[in-house]
Amino acid sequence: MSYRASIVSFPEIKEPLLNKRTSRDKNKIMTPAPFDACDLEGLDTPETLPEIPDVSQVETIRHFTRLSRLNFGIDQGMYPLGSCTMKHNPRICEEIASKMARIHPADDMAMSGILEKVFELSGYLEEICGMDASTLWPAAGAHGELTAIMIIKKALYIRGEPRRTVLIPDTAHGTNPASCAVAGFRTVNIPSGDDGMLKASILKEYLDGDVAGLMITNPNTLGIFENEIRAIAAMLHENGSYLYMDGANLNAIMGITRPGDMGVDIMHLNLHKTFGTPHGGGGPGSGPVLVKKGLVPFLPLPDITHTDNRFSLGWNRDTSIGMVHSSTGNMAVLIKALTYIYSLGAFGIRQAATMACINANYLRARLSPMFNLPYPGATLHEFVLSDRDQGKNQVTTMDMAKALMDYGFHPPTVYFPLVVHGAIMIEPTETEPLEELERFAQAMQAIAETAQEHQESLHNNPVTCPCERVDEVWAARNLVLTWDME
Amino acid sequence: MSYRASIVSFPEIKEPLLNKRTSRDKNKIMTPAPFDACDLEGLDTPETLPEIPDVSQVETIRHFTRLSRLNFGIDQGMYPLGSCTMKHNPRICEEIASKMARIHPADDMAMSGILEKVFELSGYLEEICGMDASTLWPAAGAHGELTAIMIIKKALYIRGEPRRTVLIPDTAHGTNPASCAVAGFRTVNIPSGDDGMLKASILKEYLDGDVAGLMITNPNTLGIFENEIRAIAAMLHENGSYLYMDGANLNAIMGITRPGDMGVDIMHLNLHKTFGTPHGGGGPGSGPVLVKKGLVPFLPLPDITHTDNRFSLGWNRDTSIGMVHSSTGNMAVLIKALTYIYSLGAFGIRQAATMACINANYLRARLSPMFNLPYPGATLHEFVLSDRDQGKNQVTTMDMAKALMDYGFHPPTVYFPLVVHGAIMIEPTETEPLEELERFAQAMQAIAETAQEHQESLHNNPVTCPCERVDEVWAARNLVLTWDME
Amino acid sequence: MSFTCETRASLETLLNTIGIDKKEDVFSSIPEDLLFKGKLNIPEPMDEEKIRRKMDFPVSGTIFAGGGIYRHHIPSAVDALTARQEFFTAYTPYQPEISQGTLQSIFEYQSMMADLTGMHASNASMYDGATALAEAALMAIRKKHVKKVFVSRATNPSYRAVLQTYLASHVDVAIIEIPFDPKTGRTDMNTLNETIDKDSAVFIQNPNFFGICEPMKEVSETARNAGMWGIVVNEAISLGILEKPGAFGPDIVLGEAQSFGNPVSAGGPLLGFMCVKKNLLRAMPGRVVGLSRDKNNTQSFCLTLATREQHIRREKATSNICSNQGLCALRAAVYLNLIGPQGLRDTALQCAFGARYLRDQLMDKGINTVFSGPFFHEFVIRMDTKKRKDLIKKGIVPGVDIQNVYPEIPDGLLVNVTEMNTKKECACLIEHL
Amino acid sequence: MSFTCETRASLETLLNTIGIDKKEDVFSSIPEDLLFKGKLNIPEPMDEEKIRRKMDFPVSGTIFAGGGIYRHHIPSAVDALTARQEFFTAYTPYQPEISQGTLQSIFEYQSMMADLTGMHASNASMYDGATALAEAALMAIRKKHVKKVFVSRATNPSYRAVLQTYLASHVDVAIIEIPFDPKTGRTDMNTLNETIDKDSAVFIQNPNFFGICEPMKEVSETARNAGMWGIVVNEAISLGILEKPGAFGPDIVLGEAQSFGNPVSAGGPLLGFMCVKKNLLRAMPGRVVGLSRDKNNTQSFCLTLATREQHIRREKATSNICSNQGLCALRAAVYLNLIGPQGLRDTALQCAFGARYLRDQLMDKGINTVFSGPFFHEFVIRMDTKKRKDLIKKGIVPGVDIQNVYPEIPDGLLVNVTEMNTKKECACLIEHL
Ligand SMILES: Cc1ncc(COP(=O)(O)O)c(C=O)c1O
Ligand SMILES: Cc1ncc(COP(=O)(O)O)c(C=O)c1O
Repeated sequence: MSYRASIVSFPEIKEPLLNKRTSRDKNKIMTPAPFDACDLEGLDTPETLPEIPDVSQVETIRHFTRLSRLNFGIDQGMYPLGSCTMKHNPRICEEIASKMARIHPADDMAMSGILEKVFELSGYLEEICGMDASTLWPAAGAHGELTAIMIIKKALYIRGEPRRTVLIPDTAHGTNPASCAVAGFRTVNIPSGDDGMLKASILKEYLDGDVAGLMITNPNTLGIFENEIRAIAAMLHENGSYLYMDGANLNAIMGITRPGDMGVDIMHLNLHKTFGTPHGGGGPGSGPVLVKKGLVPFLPLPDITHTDNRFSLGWNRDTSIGMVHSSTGNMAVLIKALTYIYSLGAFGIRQAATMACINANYLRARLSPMFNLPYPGATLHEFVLSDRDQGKNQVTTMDMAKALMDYGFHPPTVYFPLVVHGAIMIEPTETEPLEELERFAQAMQAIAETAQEHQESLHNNPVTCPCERVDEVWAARNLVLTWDME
Repeated sequence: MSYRASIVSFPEIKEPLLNKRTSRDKNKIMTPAPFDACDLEGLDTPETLPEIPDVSQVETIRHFTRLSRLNFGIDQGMYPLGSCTMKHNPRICEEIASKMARIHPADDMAMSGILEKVFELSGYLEEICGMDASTLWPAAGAHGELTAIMIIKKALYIRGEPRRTVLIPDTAHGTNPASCAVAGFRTVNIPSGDDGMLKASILKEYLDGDVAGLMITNPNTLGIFENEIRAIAAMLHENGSYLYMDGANLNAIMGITRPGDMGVDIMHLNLHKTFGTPHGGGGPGSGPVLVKKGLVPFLPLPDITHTDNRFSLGWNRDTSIGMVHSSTGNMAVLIKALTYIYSLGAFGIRQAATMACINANYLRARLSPMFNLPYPGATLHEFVLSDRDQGKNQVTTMDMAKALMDYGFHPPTVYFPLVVHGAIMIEPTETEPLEELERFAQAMQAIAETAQEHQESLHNNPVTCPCERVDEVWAARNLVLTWDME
Repeated sequence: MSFTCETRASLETLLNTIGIDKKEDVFSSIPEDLLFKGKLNIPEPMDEEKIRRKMDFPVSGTIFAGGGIYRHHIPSAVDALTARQEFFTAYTPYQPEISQGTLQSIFEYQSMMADLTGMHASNASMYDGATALAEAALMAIRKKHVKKVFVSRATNPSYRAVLQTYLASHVDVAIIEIPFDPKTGRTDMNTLNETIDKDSAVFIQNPNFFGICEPMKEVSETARNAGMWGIVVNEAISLGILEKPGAFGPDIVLGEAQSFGNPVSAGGPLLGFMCVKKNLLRAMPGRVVGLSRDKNNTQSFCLTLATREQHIRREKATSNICSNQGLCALRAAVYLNLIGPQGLRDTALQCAFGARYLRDQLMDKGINTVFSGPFFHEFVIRMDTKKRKDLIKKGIVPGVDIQNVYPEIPDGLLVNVTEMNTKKECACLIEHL
Repeated sequence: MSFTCETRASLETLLNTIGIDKKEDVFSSIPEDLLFKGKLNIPEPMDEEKIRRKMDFPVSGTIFAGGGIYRHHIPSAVDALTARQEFFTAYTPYQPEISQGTLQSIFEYQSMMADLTGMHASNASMYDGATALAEAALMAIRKKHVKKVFVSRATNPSYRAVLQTYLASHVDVAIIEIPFDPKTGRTDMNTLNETIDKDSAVFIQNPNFFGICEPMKEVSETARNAGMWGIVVNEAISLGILEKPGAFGPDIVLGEAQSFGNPVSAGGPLLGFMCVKKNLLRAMPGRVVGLSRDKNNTQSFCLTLATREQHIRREKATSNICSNQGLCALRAAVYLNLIGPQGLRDTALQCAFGARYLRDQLMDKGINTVFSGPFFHEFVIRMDTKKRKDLIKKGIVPGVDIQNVYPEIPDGLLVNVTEMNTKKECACLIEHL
């Protein structure tokens, strides 16, 4: 296969579980011992040692180093996970965030400096989104959604209109309905139009006095800009409902168009997407919520207040929904996002969105001759292919995703959004050079060709990875979730 | 092959040379620009840009990340390079050394603190070696050797006896004779006894009025302790010659026995071996030189002086050999070595030597049934096998070294020392757990068995690496040393 | 500085291939009147050195503050390992074949958390201890249909606040605070005995927010009558020295594990954890990694029980959580292995010794602890705001001010000592009092 | 804390397999009377937190010192990439099949250094600029049998000192200093014209130690009559703005490249480099990486020209160097790619602009430069020791004191400005003068 030319291997050691290496007193760490032993007065402390592996420092370091080498990160190659905005994570952000490691939240003096910075960040986010105020504490996108939906709920409650329904387009991310459910709303699924857009005309049919709001994603998960959004907003507002925007896809439009100007009342951002902070293999992220003036009174506690250049947390917001986090969210992630904004500046923000969309459209132009593009309208930062054509040869999206691994890529997002059969959702981001886009296009082309000629071989990928396809059904059936269950 | 069970692969991208990615203005870095442009008055500055690649940050990061993944480091597995003491490199040492990054040598206040620390280090090294004084500036072992040999030369010169010969055992490292040559000495090779030790009786024949000194390595490169060293020292001293010890193998004996007590007059250490500082893919290392009182006046400039807790560099040593480095050597490496000593303490130093020797002797016991051990006497931290037995089946040391790669090991040192045919020089160090030693023993056993049964296959290893055996002859013949020569 | 890669030449190729004339045309699907024509009020791009100068954060030298976020020793190797790009730049391990590193380490994290708490299983992490508590209560509502959620007033006040927020929509569920004994600082279980039934969930924090260890045996005797009961751990280091919470028979043990290898970092990221008994496995929120195998029977790992989650179940999911605190869990896993069983115990002991050392010094100065119950490494004293602020100005943070959250403890200050403090620091605090 | 891994159980296996009873028996081959019976006078083992407290190094805030070691911006990614264990824990890449990472990056370093200097090839690194100069002189002696080594007195004094040390054994070779013009600060080539012949080697530093740019065309016209001539670069950043040294036809260009991505770090590690014309390739000291291929014709890299080196040639090697400054060369390679052609030029320009900015401010204060020649980013003024020490006490390092090494310039202070300084720092210096 052609990928042999550019893909090589290296001997990697497959690690056993660390409990397999444990042996009494192998660990020779010296932990700090500044104090002398004394009587613990009534504290019940069994003599047994806590049950964690007893291994040497060398083994721990080798274990996690070896494991890391079985992982794919952005620095290895393109990671075109649609909806996830896997862009380059600048190292300066990590460096700066590490400087705050030893600041305790009770250290008022040090915290003043940090709060000043994150307050500055919230101003920039509001400016980029055209919103009036924000809270930075939600720890991820879904947490932001939940916070936002609670704000809507509270606003309606205070208004004396406890509506119970939230409308959600069929292209929405799973967290949207789930967040509504947690907040005690009932959700109603709205079909998109044939062109993949939400239609004011369709929406109209769903509006009634129980509709608290609509959760829209713009551009939506097909990468399409919702061009009726202003009409939709007006229609909602007339109905006394709120327009919520899932800002996970802001990378397509930042600096280009502003949700606030579209009529959005409330929205969340994913800093770990748009603002270049790392995904950390699953988190921590950060999901600030931004609101228009009318919703400010309901933002969570605390807010940030300042007098004479001293910044501190404020607790006086009577109608707040309350606290959503035990502290103030993922502070280090916030500082990384601010560092990212400092790096880019206004011009860089716009440039990022522009190149994100150009890179995506380049790939779309390169791939659409070989793959079915179910929604042929204009797209921005991502686009969604289907496996219709390859499916005819019994080659599925899953097959193609796994084959991409053997070419040194992380696969795109697959089987989402649900409106596309065997969806392949591709978001290259602005930080890919043309050469890497082209390497991807050629890999996809080779896969498309293989799907026609040697389709059986595609059922066997990946072949260069630490394991072949993992049996997820076996895992769910056997449920071995700890080494004790093994 | 059995290694398939524990060795897996991961798709790695083979990088082109970075000049292949260059394209005008791809690099979008902002460099600091605190000053306004002004006239450069007579400074000749051509308009052309300097000739280095113009690539994006993402590409640079991917390039070196991908390259790194084609490298084997200590954290991947055992690295039993004899004579190189590839022990674990504690991360705390890196962390501490990074704190001094911004100290300029002209910053007297800051330097006082650093010099205080390295002065403290020199005291510990002297204590461990039983020597009276030291210089920390040599940048590597060979640099230390050269410095030491120059000290001997100067001492003899001042004594009015400009002797010209240095005696070197046949087991010595190549830098020993090379350093003597640079310092203008003639070297004479002395054969070891049949048991691999230097014999006073043999040495005697080589002693005459022109002998400046003897360079001994103890334990020597066969891992054998030179048990006649005291007699040898006495004999040399009687002859008016100096006993120099190459301390590269100090890891075997630190805390156990002291060169100073053996009669050694001058020696060097390899901090990047014994004291756990990383080898850096070739450097920087550090090669302090330690001397007995009589040689102190000849130590290089500068020394470290202190008054009232202020430490600074001293330049008043009239008979010094002069400077050997433009600054004060590899300061960050010195701070790492001190951090290492702080971690271990006196007990840990002794423990390290003990376990280094025990680990080596375990492997020796495990491997000697399958491989020829040409010098069967007691060994300490390393031992040397030969390929005599496998050679009968046309399997060479090189074949076995390359096969070890496919088992996830760095090969041992090969074809050194020269006194052993097809030498395989194994030094596991103290930081290997029994499990990893055993994994190595089993790999060696499998190789020994393959050498008997399927010897042809051994000519093809490695098969899991980014390339098969590299043609070093082609490289030397074609001499492509830059991308412009390509 | 921009992180894009285009050049004049590549841009031409890009635009030509797309079939547009200029960059801006890529936005032609956005209605003209929505295009933002202004200039964002954001500073000019900065070079790294300027950012370094701008982002310099001085830290107080001497800190005795905990209150749910604890300063502990973090071995240097934790940073080094988790800074490997393979870990920190990766996404959620949905594609197991190229994510075994993340998956196996999370599986190990789950295993260690389960072992440490004495429970059957753990999820892959929660946002923080507070949301873990809130989600546990939602679980009790969903799974056991409880109508009352009892929570000790000696539970971290911000946990209770978040619980309140999350349960706001459940108008039919009451949150009931269990009072604490103003003398001992322990939760007053007596008031509970009568009211607890299968319709209630009970959550007890141990050690509680005042640092006091609850009489867990007694607690469990009452709590086990509830439909679901849980133990909240807001200082994971206590697991190194106390009886495993699982030994008292709770359905769930949850809380905060920031103390395991994660810095205090101005308050976040934190690391919520949730461990459950087997029968609650399928009701847990969040991601879970399970052991699996590939078709050659090679041991491998993958996300499992996905059918509980939002991306499959949408509005019927057990929670809305998607991104969690993965890297923090990895840090915890690395930390626990580096520190080992003896190290973890010794660390916990040092905390306890240190707290007693400082307590004694304070007593010599005439400052007494407010509560008499046995404490772990934290205790409440009284100090007025002015004094506290004065100390902070001198670079000493004497504790966490709790008088606003506990008006019944005027001038209450929660003082914490860990292995990061020294006797010299204690002396320094005492001297400046 | 010890980094060994033995346990009671494993130790038993180890000792049994070896066939000894107790650990100490492994040393039975050491004569009894040589065994050290005392206790080493070394502090008790320390935990990492204690070490962190002990090893804290305050740095002065404002620095105008260079003199061969320069503060430059280091992009954050340099540290991140070179901190990958695959690079920094590895040994010399003698086994190419598992060292392609080190090998290719050193090959790229060599390529960039050759391109930047305008020479044919570069070695893989030297200890520092001074030893590079000394080794170059030894090369001239070895290869061209020169008897006189001319070196400008405006060359970094420590380079000249090291040269002296290395050449001490060559009693038949004279080191001759070329004086500098006390007005311009340039090397006075006039004195040379007559004496230079094929028996001599000539080394000229540009910009010289005073920061002054030498008239390289004129220099080359004289120097090319030597048996070998070389250009010394002690500030690699100058390559971003000046004519390539190779353009003047030297046989060798050598010096210090610490400025490329390596911190000043209290003076080391530094990064010596050596670039040569083709005909000197085989005479070079040190390691060299070459392009190669494997048997499938896959492009790969390996160390080459090993037959010059000590491990093969022993006393006949071109040098005794073995370990070099590999990781520093990697840092340089990473730095150069991160900073790019425009960034390197802009950095050099900023240095030149900044130096002129400060020079003007000093002139306004009545402090003039000692020399009139055109300078890059460093110049000499006069300041007495007391004043300098006062400034240092205030956290301002105004430059490098050169009066001891140049007694002919009493109170000489070498002042350097780089892109790391700011106008505010300049104002701060001026204000405290
Ligand atoms: C469109 C959209 N909304 C919301 C989310 C949820 O964000 P998080 O994972 O940060 O909770 C995602 C994450 O993938 C998303 O793609
Ligand atoms: C015995 C011995 N002596 C000297 C040296 C030279 O040390 P360095 O590489 O630090 O110059 C070595 C290095 O391998 C060695 O093994």
